[in-house]
Amino acid sequence: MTATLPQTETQAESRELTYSEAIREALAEAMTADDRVFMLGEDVGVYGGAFGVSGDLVHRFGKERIRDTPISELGIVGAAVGAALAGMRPIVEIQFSDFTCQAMDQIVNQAAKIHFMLGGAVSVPMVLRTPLGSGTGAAAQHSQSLEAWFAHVPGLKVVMPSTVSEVKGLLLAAIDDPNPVVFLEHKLLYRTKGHVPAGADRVPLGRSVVRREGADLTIVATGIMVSRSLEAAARLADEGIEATVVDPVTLTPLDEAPILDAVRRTGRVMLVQEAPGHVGFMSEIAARIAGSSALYSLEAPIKRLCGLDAPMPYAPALEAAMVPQLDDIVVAGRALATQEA
Amino acid sequence: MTATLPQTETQAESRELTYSEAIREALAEAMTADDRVFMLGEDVGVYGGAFGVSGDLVHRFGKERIRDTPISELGIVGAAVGAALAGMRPIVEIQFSDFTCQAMDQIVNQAAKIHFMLGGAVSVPMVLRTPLGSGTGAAAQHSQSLEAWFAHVPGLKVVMPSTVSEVKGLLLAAIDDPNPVVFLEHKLLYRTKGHVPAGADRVPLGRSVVRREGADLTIVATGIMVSRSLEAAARLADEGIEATVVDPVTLTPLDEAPILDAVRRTGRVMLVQEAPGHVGFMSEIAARIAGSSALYSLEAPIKRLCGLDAPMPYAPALEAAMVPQLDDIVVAGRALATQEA
Amino acid sequence: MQTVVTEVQTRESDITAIAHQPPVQDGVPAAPSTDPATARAALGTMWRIRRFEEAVDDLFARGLMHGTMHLSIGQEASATGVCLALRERDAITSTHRGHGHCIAQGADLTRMMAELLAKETGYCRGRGGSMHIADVATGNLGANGIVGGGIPIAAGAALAYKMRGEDRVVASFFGDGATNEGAFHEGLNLAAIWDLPVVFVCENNKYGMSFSTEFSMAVPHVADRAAAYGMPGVTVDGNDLDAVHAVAAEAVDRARNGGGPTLIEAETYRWKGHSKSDKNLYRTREEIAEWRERDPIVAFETKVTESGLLTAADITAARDEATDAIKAAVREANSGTDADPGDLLDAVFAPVDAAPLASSPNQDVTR
Amino acid sequence: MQTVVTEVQTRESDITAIAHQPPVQDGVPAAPSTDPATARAALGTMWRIRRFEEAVDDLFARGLMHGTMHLSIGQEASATGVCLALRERDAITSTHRGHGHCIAQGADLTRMMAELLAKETGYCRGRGGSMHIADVATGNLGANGIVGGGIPIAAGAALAYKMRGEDRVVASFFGDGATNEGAFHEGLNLAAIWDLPVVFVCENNKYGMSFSTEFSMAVPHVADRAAAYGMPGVTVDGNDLDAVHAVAAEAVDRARNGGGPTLIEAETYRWKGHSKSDKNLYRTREEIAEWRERDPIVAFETKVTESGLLTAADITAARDEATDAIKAAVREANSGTDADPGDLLDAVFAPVDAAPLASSPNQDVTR
Ligand SMILES: Cc1ncc(C[n+]2csc(CCOP(=O)(O)OP(=O)(O)O)c2C)c(N)n1
Ligand SMILES: Cc1ncc(C[n+]2csc(CCOP(=O)(O)OP(=O)(O)O)c2C)c(N)n1
Ligand SMILES: [Mg+2]
Ligand SMILES: [Mg+2]
Repeated sequence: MTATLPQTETQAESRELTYSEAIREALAEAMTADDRVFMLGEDVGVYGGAFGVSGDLVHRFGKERIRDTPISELGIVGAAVGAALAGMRPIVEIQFSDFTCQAMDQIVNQAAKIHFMLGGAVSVPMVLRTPLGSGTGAAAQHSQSLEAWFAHVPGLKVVMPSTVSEVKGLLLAAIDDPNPVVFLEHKLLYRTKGHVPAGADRVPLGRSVVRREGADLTIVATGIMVSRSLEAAARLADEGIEATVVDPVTLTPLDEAPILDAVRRTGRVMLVQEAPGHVGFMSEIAARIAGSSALYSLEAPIKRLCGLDAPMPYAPALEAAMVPQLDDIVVAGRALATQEA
Repeated sequence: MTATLPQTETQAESRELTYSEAIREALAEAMTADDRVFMLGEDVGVYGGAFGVSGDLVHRFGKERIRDTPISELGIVGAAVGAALAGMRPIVEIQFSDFTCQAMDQIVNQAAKIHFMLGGAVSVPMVLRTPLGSGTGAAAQHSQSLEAWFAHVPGLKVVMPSTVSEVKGLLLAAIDDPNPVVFLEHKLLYRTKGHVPAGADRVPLGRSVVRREGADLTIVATGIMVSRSLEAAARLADEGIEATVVDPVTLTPLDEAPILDAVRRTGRVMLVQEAPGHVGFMSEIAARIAGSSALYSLEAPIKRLCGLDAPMPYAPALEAAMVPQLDDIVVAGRALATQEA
Repeated sequence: MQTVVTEVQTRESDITAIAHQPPVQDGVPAAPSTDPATARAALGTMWRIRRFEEAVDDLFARGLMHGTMHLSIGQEASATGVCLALRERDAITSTHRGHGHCIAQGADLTRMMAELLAKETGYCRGRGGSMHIADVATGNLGANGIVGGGIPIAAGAALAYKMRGEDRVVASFFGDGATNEGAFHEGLNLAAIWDLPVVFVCENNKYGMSFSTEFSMAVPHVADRAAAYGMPGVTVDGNDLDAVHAVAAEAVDRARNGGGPTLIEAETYRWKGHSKSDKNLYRTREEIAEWRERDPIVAFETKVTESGLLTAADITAARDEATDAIKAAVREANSGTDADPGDLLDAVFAPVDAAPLASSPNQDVTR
Repeated sequence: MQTVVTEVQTRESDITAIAHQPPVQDGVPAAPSTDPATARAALGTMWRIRRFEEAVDDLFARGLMHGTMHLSIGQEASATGVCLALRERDAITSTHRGHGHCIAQGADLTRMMAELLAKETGYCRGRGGSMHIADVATGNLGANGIVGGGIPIAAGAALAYKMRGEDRVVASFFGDGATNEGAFHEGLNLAAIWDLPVVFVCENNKYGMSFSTEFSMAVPHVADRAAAYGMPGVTVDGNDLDAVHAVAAEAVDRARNGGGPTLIEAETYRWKGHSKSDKNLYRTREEIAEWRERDPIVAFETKVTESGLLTAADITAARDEATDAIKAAVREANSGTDADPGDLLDAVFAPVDAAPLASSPNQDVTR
């Protein structure tokens, strides 16, 4: 594993932090260790970030390195690309992932392709951090989950950290990476708590994680749906249905083996994501399974449990109805596990 | 079927036209029949369009209705949204689909969502026409196939016309539609020829078309891959392998039944697209099959034959190696059809 | 589509009740402070905005409202002054901070409140909420959660009016922060080269979220940016209703008569934080206090009472009527049915078969 | 990453061979037409650009080259004049019409031609082609197929230099059409508010593809747009090498000394169509003929021979050397191996394990 920072501290030490704090710690450690690392984005300075992630970093690292920008997503992602080409390690925050739409040209036509287009002469080591997802009543222009778009773009690495304990190490690995990494943080995770190693241990990109083992059913879930699926799995276990839960973590490059293995062992699969189902990331997981010999292990059609194919509504009841909730996962899991083969 | 234009002429009359000419004819007929229809885009006027599609229309309909714009994709798509809200029927041309990246906010956050966000009080009847695909040596920023992105956005209809004979009727239907329609034209099709009905017959959106029937294998293909797959199927037929070829035509809303039916009949499936495979449109087709009872008919894993997960290179040999070619389809089809169940 | 048409018809009567434009004398519209009916109407509008947002603030604080909200308290004169300069059948595009624009255009307070309370009876059937609120019948093409999102849309609506030869105007509201977006540049350029009937109204409240205009741009005034588009740019005291109205009326008149767009910068201030999560770390208590002294409502009240145009009783009446109207709106809105998750999927696309478009009237989102 | 480092080292010697900057007297760089070495070098550069593109034109016409191409014939003085004002270790961003910029920065003609001929020996190993050509060792951050795409990238590179306290400057080339893109607005604004060492160079050749600047903007000059960013804007005869060099030198100097960015508009003309598919329907034969009369190379040659700085023999030598260099480049390039489809998938990501980044020197794309 490549490391920009020294890996001195032991993994033993760990503290309970929130997801936001863990991200902030990664940012601070990377900036302390490496002068090239800096952060830019709207209101990341004294405001502390729209979701409070940068917090007090501006007081610790100054306005140059925790750089407030005008409302110019295209411009600031472009500036990050340019800074990366000139030897820096920029981390750009886009306040809501919906606004990556403004910056798509720089993300997709520039950052993702420059290494390839220039025959490998340069690379674009930058991280684009942005919160996605619904659950805050922010409606259709502030609640999208666009991970499928990024995952479809060759040249971008795409990470969707679902746990507090890994988010720090994943972000450090993303900052190390010589390629552009899109780092997708779910809003509802920011305040969740977990144990975080004190050291600068990287969590390598590109590894799917089996979060739970069970013989009856495989659930593949991303982002906020990981903890929700684990909770559902616990409930199903009370009923005697044992589920394996796999979290891809990195969507591109995808580590498919743990998923296919789980399918082979369980024979039944449910794919859970918040984003609308049509041409979403879980379509790819289904395609990988159906495109491999794991197909022969399937005892039932692959169940996708996804967001509805609609924009995100404002009303709380509608917003909740749009995306898989705990009960939906339990009900669908039970149905799948008990379906006749 | 909704019709803006009178459907007087008989379907009998048809002439051989190119794909470009058929599109131009649809544009001209829609503008003749309905004052609200107009077209805007870069160089659509006296230049005749980057790919010559608008041709002489500016001389027939004037500069107001065939409106040259500055190089401002975001602005012109936004202007189309506004004009649509105010009662017009704009058709906006984006020179290369890669530049929709510049306009994504207006396409995705505005056009696609306004009808829903405003509780149905208004709709956004506009068509966004844009050429996609490789094959012209234009390299990574002028050769993308982004249909998967559009298909993933609730509120957009997405059409990928693959034949000269249907493109006119599909475009007329898209212009009729009260919703934003993304109309994706493959560059390599523009000069291909076919028979086009003289009348204003619509080809309804949302219908998959079975282009060929065969019992051994189902090929699902989009865009330029449809004709390539038909050619491959003809070659395979010479070897005694009979393929069904299904063309979804409209990616959203998707008409899945003809695809699932074909799979049930043939037991083997190959999905062919030009775009990179990872989280592409064909992933969705695979997921639909594996998520339905058609799964039980599968005699082999679903084969995806897609573009490589890389940016499009410039060198002709590399460009050709990036996307499925006729031989690739034949070879993969033969392997699939003869694979042990 | 049928819905829209019906909508326009039912709303017609209410809207004519709203005294919209001041009388025109010698081709110049009277200042609001010189015509009693206009002054009363304008004051009523400003109070309705203020009271509406105070109620929203309160409902949020008590956990009775969901999501997020952006209040324009302190900025009432710019919304009111600009919309007062518009005619019926003119349109606006609005922003995330859009309650004021919506009210100034004459929207129904109950349906607005119902929307924020996530009711089926709200303007957007609970699907939009505060950031997407719009009463299309009063020409509001929509609030917008995207900073700068409405600017090119305004140009497009104006293009439609111009192409059809209608003498209608679009006013496009946005903040100072929005002028740093590419959408601002592209939208203004299109309007300029096509001589479109748009008035671009920048409500410069000194901050885009936490970022001061001092740092976000390298020119003293947003209006200086008009030079890049060859259009007039004018800076006005956004807390002075008469002043806003005067520059808006001139710009609207020019737009209506083929003179093309104008960029107006109305200097104002938001008293409240950017949104609920704002800790106000980027500005001083003193600055806020100073601007609270420049309350646009108080300023106008002082002016019209000192001039003798309105009496103290008129002033009290305007305020009390607004207070009562908001109370009633909250009450009525609350009694509406909650938005229904049942048809989410049906609501994504407008139905193709519902009404053949050629035989329906133009979709036309104004009264 | 190792590749880059090696690259820089091997190229070093070649580059110092290129007479880059004119001598400085009393703090002011001499005009190219006053210093024989500079005049010779500049003329050589202009001829290399001209001959290179003529060769490309010919190769395309004969079907020996693939894809599309955008020629800058007629615009050689702006690329040459600006790059002449840069120092080693300064950088540029370039455009779809970028051969001239690349050559003016000192790129190797053979590797350029090899790229266009889709050879593994090309600057981009045949992956980029004309629209993405770049010699990073001479500070070229890349041609760009996206109109306006390089502008924010230039600001970002300049930010990096500024943050590291290096006195390096970025010149960002783009066309008149690009100034209508949001990227222009956002990139210039960032450079302005952060006082970045960038020189924005608009090569105004009167058309963005077919669309005349007369219609695409509502101001007479692109340079007028500088006013929106509080930066100096200057229009210069882009076919006058001395004039371009003078304004560029001043702007570069200001940028290097913390004075922030400048917008330069170099008025010029492309003799050829926009690309191969252009039928030139949007401009007149007369206009083209008129501008051909104003050939920037002829103008400079006339000036320096009339002043006696160079002899007719010098002039002929410069041209012939360029002709020979291009011929040699085509020949050598043709003998290179074709780009190899084998490693397409490996080439997408830079390898994570190849070299720990912390222990490698900064990626730094200039000589
Ligand atoms: C494209 C985009 N970027 C960022 C945001 C987040 N955001 C919402 S409002 C706002 C500040 C807007 O400032 P300004 O335009 O001055 O309007 P104000 O809030 O001051 O009324 C920001 C950054 C957004 N909604 N859209
Ligand atoms: C974002 C984007 N829009 C459109 C195009 C297509 N296109 C390529 S060059 C060009 C004209 C550019 O004009 P200008 O900036 O003046 O440069 P010039 O070609 O005149 O050198 C256009 C429209 C593009 N490449 N990128
Ligand atoms: Mg503001
Ligand atoms: Mg030009």
